[in-house]
Amino acid sequence: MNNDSLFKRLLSWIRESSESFDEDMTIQDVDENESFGVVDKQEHIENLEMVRRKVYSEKENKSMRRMEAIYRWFAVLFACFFTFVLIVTVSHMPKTGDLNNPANNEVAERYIKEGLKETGATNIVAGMILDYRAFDTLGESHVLFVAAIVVTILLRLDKKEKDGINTSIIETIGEAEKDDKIFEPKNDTILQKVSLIFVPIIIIFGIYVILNGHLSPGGGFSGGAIIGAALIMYLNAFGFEKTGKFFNEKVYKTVCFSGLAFYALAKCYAFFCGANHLDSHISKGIAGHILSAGLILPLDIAVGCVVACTMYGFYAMFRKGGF
Amino acid sequence: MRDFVQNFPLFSIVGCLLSSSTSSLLKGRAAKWVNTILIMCVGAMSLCVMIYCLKNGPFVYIMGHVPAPWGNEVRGGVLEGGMGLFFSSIMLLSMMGGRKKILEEIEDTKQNLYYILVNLMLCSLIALVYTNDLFTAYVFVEINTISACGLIAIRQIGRTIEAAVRYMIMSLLGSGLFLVGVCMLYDLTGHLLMSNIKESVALLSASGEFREPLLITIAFITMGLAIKSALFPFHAWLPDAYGYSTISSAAILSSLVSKGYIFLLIKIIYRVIGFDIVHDSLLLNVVFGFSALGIIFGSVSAMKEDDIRRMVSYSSVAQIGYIYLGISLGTKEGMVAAVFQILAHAATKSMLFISAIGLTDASNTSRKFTDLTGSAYRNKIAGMGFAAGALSMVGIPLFSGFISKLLFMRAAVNNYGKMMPTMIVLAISTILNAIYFMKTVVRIYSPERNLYEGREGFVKIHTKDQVFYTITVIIFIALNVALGLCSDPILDLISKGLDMFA
Amino acid sequence: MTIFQCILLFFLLVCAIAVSFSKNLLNSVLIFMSYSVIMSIVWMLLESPDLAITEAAVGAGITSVLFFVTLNRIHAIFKSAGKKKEDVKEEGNE
Amino acid sequence: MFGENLLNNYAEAVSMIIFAIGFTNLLLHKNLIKKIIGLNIMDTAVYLFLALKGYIKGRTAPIISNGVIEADKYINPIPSGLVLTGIVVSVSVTALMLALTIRLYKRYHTLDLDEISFRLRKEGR
Repeated sequence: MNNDSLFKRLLSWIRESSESFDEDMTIQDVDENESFGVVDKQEHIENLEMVRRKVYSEKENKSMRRMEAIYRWFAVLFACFFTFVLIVTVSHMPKTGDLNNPANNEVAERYIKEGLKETGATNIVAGMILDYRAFDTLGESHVLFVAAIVVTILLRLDKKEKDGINTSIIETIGEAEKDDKIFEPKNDTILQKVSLIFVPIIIIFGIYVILNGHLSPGGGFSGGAIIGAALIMYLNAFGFEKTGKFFNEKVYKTVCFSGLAFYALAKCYAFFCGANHLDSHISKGIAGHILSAGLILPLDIAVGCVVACTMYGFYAMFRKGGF
Repeated sequence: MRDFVQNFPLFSIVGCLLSSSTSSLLKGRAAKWVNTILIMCVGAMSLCVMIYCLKNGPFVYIMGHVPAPWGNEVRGGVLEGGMGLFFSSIMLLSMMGGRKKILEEIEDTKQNLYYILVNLMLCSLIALVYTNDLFTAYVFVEINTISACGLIAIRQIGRTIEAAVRYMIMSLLGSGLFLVGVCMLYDLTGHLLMSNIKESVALLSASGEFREPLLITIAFITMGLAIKSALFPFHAWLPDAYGYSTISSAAILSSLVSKGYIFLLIKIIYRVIGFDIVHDSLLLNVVFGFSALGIIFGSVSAMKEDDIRRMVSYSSVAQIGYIYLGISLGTKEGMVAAVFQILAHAATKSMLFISAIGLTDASNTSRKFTDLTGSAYRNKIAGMGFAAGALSMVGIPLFSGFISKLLFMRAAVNNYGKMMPTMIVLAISTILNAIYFMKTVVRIYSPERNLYEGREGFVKIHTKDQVFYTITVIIFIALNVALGLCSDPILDLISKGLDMFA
Repeated sequence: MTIFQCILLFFLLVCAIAVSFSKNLLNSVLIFMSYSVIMSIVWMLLESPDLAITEAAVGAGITSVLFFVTLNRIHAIFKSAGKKKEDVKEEGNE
Repeated sequence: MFGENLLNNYAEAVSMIIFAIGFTNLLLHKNLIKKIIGLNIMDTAVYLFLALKGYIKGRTAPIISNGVIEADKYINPIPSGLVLTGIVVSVSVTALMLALTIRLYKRYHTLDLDEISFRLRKEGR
């Protein structure tokens, strides 16, 4: 949109402004194909500095500054207009916290009245997202899964060493190790002691949150996130060697697969029975007990495992591209 | 105990999810076969659903033990089944056509991840087609967006990463607007299920209560879906994303992803807001203006390109403009034309991409027109495919593009306000299409000179080296001609399905 | 209770604006972290504890950790990435 | 112009302002990290809006304590469920965008999209 058009005009200006350094950069670009990562970074950054000094410096080009100013003003105006529209919309909306809003209709009423009987969960929200509207939640867990897959595609490093010039932007494992060593804590004693004390507590709290998902606030996702945070803390304290002993890629894959497959199969069975008016032989149990609410507890556990592994996996991928 | 066919939507969705989580453990080849079998099964099930609905009408399938307003539900109809069948067949063809490229351009340790993404993409498309619940639609739209981003970025050169970032930013804006629209709609009506929302929206518009919020909500939802499906001002990410990703991804993205969003938009117009409320609203005129601009702009910038794949990508900006034009005419004929254009464009555009890659392979993988001279002689089948696609795009009779243009004309006649501009836009864009596509066809068919003899890479590719590819292109051409020749039963199906929608 | 809620909402606004005006990437991530914490308190006041605990675990926990490790990878935090530090700082500054 | 509920819906107004701020960040900032933060702010604002919609004055969280089931004791549970689903979506999208940022930085050593596209056009690939 205006971003693009502005950019085109900018570009046309830039072209003639930066003829002088165009040559040397283009030569360099031609001889190493489709990759800057291969050339020496220092020299590359100098080139970059030159580009930025020529192109992005205020005093060297007037028109660009004018462009920037216009752009900013347009931005501010657009933001104000958008906010105004939104506020006008909200001012026509039903009252907050009012009892007879359209949102408080028979749907919510049935969730509250019949929820305990039909799902066996004391926490109505958990019962709702895992039993009434379980289709959304099934999709949601797979959103997390597909995000993990894309992060793996982007960041997992499978090359041991560069093979020639045509390795594109993909760096090698060795480089990543070197890059990661800079930020590796040098066996920080305080961190290690503190995490020795805290990690078990955090993990136990996470397990509690998962197991009580149908009785009290929380549930699979939040508990899994807590456990993942504890694992990340342990990793930061003790480094990859120690965590690699009990958590490698194989474990990650297996847990994710089993959790998601169990989730999908269980929900498929439940949907099938429900739609065909069969009796799914899943007992609701006694309300308020830990072993109750039919499928909700196992599903919470599965989601929790998947989320914990995924969070730790995210961190490991970001940190050095692999476990 | 209901008929067994009614379980097929559930089975196809859960099957996609299961196969995707299974493929994360498999090797590349195994994942490939799982993917192929899955797509075939989904297509077969959708066909069964379509036939079933033709016999005894649409059905509603409860997802869970409790009926609709409380639980989720999916809804099967003729149009849903047909769309599922069409999407899966196009996806299968695109995967077959680009198989060799996938092996070349993706690291072999990440092959299975590619097939996982394709499975999830198919799952989200099927769910968007079948779902009857707005929030479920939002969740699966997100799955669709993320897997599309993965499909773009899996070929890791700088261009694709940059294109993926642009794509993500644009479509996240779109999802944000869509989500806020859904939330406001929930607040105004108190429902998330499409049919219930329609009832309460009818009540509201009758009583004149909440008029401004309702209008702005509809505007947000439309704008979000338009951004996600690259309507004209929001197409900045499109040429890089389509032009540099691996070819199966390009075909799938251009022919299926945006179409999924547009189909969701049509569904929302019919099933959530109600056609009679939309068709005289000011919103459609805005959409009309944008789509008309998009048609012209896409064609012009496609003319300026000298890179074959970017040219094809820009022409799909124009085609998406056509679809929105049909929607914004606000008549039933316009809707039918839009749906038919979805089918025609999906078939044609994926064929163009697949055959373009054949041409570039025959000319040292360079996509510049100067190198493509006479490449149709070096790779005969690809040349045939590209020529057929170009003719269809220009709108020569006996191809599918002709029928869709005819339908647009016919629909525009019934709409007095927009008849003249529609005619003008269609005429201009047809001329521009003819110019740039015919230019390309003439170039690839201009007789081979000897200057390529010595240079390596400009090789003759024989049919027996690319059996899969040949079969794919032939099927594509057959599909296109079928859409062009026997269009009447298809149009009949479409109008039946649209009636079942309402 | 409403007074408290108003104060919290005001803080939310301040954080949201400060993120886009802060000069340094690290600062903006930290401000975003506090934004998430305030948001979880607001949800606590709105009687939805599930959201509060999830937001506190995710928004203030995992997301910020991911932001920090990203800043590490793009050398926006530490001196130890010496040569690349300046230009990233500069981008932080615009 | 303005409806009658503006003073009553001040919280929604705030959430919508935050949404607009995040939207503008995502649209107009050059720096990718700030774009991502803007995206997060936008999503959270929508969730705040939803949670406000579920709230009912003088009622408690929908967790049945010692078996008392009265419909007029608990707030509307639906928005909480939707927001729970949405938070997962937004955290996955955030992780994905951050991964893209890292890749982009490794390739171009900058976080500025305009500059990257400028260089891309100069490279010609």
